[in-house]
Amino acid sequence: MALISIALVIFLIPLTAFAMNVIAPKSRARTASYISIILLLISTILSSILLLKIGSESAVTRMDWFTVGSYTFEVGVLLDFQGVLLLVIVNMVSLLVHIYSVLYMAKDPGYTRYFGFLSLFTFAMAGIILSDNLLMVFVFWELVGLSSYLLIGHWYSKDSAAKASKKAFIVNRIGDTGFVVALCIIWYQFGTFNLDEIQVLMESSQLQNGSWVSGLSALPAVWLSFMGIGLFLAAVGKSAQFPLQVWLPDAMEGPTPVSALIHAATMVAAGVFLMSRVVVLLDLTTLAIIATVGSITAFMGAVAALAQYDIKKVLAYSTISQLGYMLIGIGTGAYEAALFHLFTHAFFKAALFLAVGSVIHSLHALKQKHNLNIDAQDMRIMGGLKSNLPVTFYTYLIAAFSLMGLPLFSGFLSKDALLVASLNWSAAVGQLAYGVSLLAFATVTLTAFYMGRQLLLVFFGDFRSGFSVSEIQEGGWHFKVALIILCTLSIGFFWSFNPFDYMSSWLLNTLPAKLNSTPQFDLEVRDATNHSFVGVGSIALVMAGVLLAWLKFKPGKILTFAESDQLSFLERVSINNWYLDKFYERTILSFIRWLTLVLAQVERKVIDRLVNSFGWIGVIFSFVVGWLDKVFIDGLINFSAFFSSQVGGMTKSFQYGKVQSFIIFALVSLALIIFLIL
Amino acid sequence: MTEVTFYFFGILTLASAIFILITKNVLHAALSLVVTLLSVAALYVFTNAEFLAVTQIMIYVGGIVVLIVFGVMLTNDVSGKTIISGSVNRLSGTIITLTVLVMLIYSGQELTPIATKVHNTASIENLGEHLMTTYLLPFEIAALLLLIALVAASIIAGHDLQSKIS
Amino acid sequence: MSTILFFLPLLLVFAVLAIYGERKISAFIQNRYGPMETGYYGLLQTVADLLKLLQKEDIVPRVASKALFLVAPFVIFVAVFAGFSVVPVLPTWQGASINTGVFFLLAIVSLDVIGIIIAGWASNNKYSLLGAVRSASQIISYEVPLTLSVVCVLVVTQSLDLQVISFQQGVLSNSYFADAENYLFGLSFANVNTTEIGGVLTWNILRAPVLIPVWIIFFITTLAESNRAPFDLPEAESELVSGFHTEYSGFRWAIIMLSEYGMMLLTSLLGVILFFGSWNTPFPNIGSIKLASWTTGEVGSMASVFWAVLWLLIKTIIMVFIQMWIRWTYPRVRLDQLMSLGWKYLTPAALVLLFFSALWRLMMV
Amino acid sequence: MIPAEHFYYIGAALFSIGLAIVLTKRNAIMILMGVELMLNASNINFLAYNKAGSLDGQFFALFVIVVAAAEASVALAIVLKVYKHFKTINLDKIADIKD
Repeated sequence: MALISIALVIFLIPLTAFAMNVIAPKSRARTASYISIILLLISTILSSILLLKIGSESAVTRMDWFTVGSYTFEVGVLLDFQGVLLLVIVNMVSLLVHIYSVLYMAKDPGYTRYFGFLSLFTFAMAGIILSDNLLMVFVFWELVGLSSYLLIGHWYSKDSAAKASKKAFIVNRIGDTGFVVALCIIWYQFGTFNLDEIQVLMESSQLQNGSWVSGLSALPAVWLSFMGIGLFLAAVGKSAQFPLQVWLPDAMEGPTPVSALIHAATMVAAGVFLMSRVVVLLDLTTLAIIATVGSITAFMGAVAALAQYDIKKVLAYSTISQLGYMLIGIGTGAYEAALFHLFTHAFFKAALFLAVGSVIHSLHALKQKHNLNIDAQDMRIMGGLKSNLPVTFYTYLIAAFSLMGLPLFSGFLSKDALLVASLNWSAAVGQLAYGVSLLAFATVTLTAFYMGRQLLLVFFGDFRSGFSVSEIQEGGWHFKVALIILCTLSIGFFWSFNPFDYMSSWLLNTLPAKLNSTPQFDLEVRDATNHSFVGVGSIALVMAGVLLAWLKFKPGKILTFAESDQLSFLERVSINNWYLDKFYERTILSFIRWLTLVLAQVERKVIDRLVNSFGWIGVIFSFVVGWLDKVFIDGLINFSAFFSSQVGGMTKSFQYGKVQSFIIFALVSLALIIFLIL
Repeated sequence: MTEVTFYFFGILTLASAIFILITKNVLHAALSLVVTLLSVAALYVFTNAEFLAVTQIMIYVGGIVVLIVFGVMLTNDVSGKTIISGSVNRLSGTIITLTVLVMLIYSGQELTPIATKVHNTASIENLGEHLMTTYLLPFEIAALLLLIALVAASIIAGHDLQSKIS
Repeated sequence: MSTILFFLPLLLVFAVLAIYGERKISAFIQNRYGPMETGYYGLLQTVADLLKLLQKEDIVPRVASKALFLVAPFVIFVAVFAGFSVVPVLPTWQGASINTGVFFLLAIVSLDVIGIIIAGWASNNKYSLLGAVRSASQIISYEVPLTLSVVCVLVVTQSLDLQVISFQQGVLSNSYFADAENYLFGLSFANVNTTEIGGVLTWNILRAPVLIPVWIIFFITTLAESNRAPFDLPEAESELVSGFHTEYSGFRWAIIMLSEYGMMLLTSLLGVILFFGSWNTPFPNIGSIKLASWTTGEVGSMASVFWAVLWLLIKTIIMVFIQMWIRWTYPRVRLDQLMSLGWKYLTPAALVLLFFSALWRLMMV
Repeated sequence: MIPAEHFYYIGAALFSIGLAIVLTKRNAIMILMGVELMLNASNINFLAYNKAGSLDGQFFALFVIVVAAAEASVALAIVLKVYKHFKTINLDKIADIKD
């Protein structure tokens, strides 16, 4: 009982913070934000306590929500290790982002709105994590989408921000249709949305003769795949996977702390988290699809990150790529490795984003000071910032090493686990499946290259904007606190006592080993076959990537940046994100536009004319009717009025108010009726 | 003995009712009504409805008849002359009444006779329990009706508020 | 039914003695002697008056409605006397044993309005008619709090049978109800069992002390019901000569007086039965001193008959004495005061007390 | 035991007498008395034909009495009002005055 009340307090604290920020007057904005920080600190501490208490147990508390017909829907709280851990991370990153934002957003006119929406987002995220049934998950899933939309469009007067928020919202909706379809299938097949009941029912269900038999009903086995793909589609939307990853780079229009919190650490991870929740429902086909899509996304994201000049876009594509990794883990049956990567990634990517935010903040200050016309996010004007932004530099360095997957850092452990899993899976499934591993390994090199490139471009060499580097100043303690805490948690020692061996990680050892109840799936993914090979190999690949970056962008080398029309083909593919936007523009959007034009024509030419002619007919008809009305019907009514007044005049004589006469008439009539019936 | 008592009260009921019909003095009619109602209460006792008999005495005789007598007194000049109520519709009234009586008696013969009438004695507990369970809704509605009647009667018969205001 | 043999002579004797008592009490309250000449200490004064009344001419006013005028006193008397038919006298001797006893009594009591109205109307006299109308409106108004206060008792006793109510209030409750339990003040949680102690502790006013204010309401309303001062507006001498019986004389007037005193006796009896332990002894059993058992006697024995009648009559006469005492102490109320007291104070108070009685009943079980 | 039919005949006769009073009397209060008689007649039948083992008839009669009380009070109030207004409660005269 104590656990559930703690969980509810954690759940409600962000909502309180949201309400408080919304109603806070402008003059008390800063106080309100500090109070939300304190509230989030409390909820971070409480969720850490919860994490220590829950251990590897899990607890469910639920009550009836509403009843439709004979179906009762329930609300409940599911507390288990992975959820509570994510809760800690969400709260902690949210707390640090709050602290960071106090400085970052200090001069923003939408200060209270911003903090309110941050809290709303935290609340929605806690809802997804704590919900014990898919319907509630769906509700909070949409709430997360909403708060993401609101935060991306924080500067809604900026056209690009408004467009980006719309794009994110619409693309997410495409994924959510899959969620709804999956929910329908689940309800039909299991009659419940409760996760633990679904797991039990799924374990007892079987695939026989091409049909999927559960306790409640039987469906053709293909519906199982449909359901899995539907759920996966939801994750594709939210976690920005191929082919719906196009919204995430645009979402960088939001404030940088938002990018750190939502589009790097938590919200995009919700898709992966959902996959880990429903992993029992995924069959072999779905898993293969997930692994393939994950690897493709990982590769595409890495390639897209290679040639970007926008400092945040690099990280955005990197996020897409890393999320692809996580889904490889899901697809290859290593859901715990995926979760592991989710957790480590949350810290180092948040650290990276916040470090980059610090850089942008400093350059922005410079820009305003000298009233310059430069883009504060363009890496081409940066360089040599390491001496003036020391804290930012070192935290960035640690986080970047972690992202690259260098030993001693958290990224190495989780990426190692994923690579081992993918290689094992490929070996188990067969030839074509090696493509997944191949893409995953290739991505390692690419990751090292683009991170090395960004590191060298931003922090090393000379400052390329024509001003003295010494004018750049680092932000206040808010930035430093957030950065230091986040990068400290990116060090491998926190995640495993042996920073070279993911097998000794406390996290992997606490998570239940095997959740897959899919029939025919008995791959043991956590064995350490190929481990040493993969570890050494990936280090080598990272080194190769870093070396390439060093050769190309080493300090002191004169860098020339080609104009966009002089870029090589590969660079153009990368900088335009594989021309996906253009592709969609040309195919889907142009088709839809064509369709709208056609429909508009149909509307104008056919339907409008039809309506108009109906109108004409109506007018003519009404004239005729009006004439008839005047002559015949009015005449009839007048006549009947005349007639009844005559009759009334006749009958008035014996209706002069004697009650008893009425009774006599009534009785006589009654008697007559009775006699007639008899 | 029971039969004799029953027929005595039956005849008393009808006789006093007929007296109401034929008398011209309204007050005599009201007092005859008392006799009718009391003997009807006695008839109730023969159906084992003891509680209802007492209720009949209390509400009809102690309440309604007193009200009626009040009505008689308040709607006549108390000037000594007896209050006479004439009759109208004598012929048509008689015909219709006789028709209804014949119809009633005729349809009474169509009734299936109830073979044995073994009443469980309706104890007060039994009645009260049913009133609070099975018949709760009519009970509440009756309570509401009484309240409405109380308010309505006092408003209709009470002081003319408008003339008081003006 | 056989209690008529007890009550008819009792009523006659009581009327004679009560009229004498009333005169004496009024005299003492007004610091004078009262009747002193006829018989020792004026004892035979009322008997002499009665003899005089019986010899008087039975006058019927010429413009009166003769039949009604003649029959009205008997209607009043029959209505009052019928009320005695359900009153228990002894543990083994009860009037009509109907299980709606109290209800029947209240219904019957309300009947005497009819007689009063007939009397007032038939006299064809303004004073009589005004008295009758006043009497009727008064009785109808006060019937509401009267019934409610009786219902308070019924909530506590859970029975409408007067004999059952009588048995509950004494040491004999165990002999009538197998598992009857009486607790001090009805507080079962305090667990002071008074079933074997009996006496005054098991009377209804102490079985459930909430009935003490209920009894006050009951007493006021019975005063009004029997047209006693300070509610004697129907026969207010200073205004209406003698109210509805102005025109009566001789024997019929005597019958009306008899009915009035009968009504006093009946309401006092009812009050005693409902609140003050009926025919039960006031003495409790204290340890081995079995005062209650001694003053009750074995059921069926002559001692039992003696004690029961004794206690019942003593208590009733005390109540009648209080009624007379109040009559000669308090001034008459005005009609509007009478109505506002009945409708605005006693009725709501009785309703509130009904609620509290129900609560108390919950504590008793 | 008295057969239920006898109750029925008494009730029928009482009902007819009540009806006759309602139909023929001039005085509004007399008509009210007739209505009461008719209600009583129906009550007799409710009680006489009460099904064995059930209390439906008794309760029906009880509610009829309650409704009759309400009806009588309101009706008398109306009669008083009518009297105040027309100075008579003779229905024929009222009908005549109205015209």
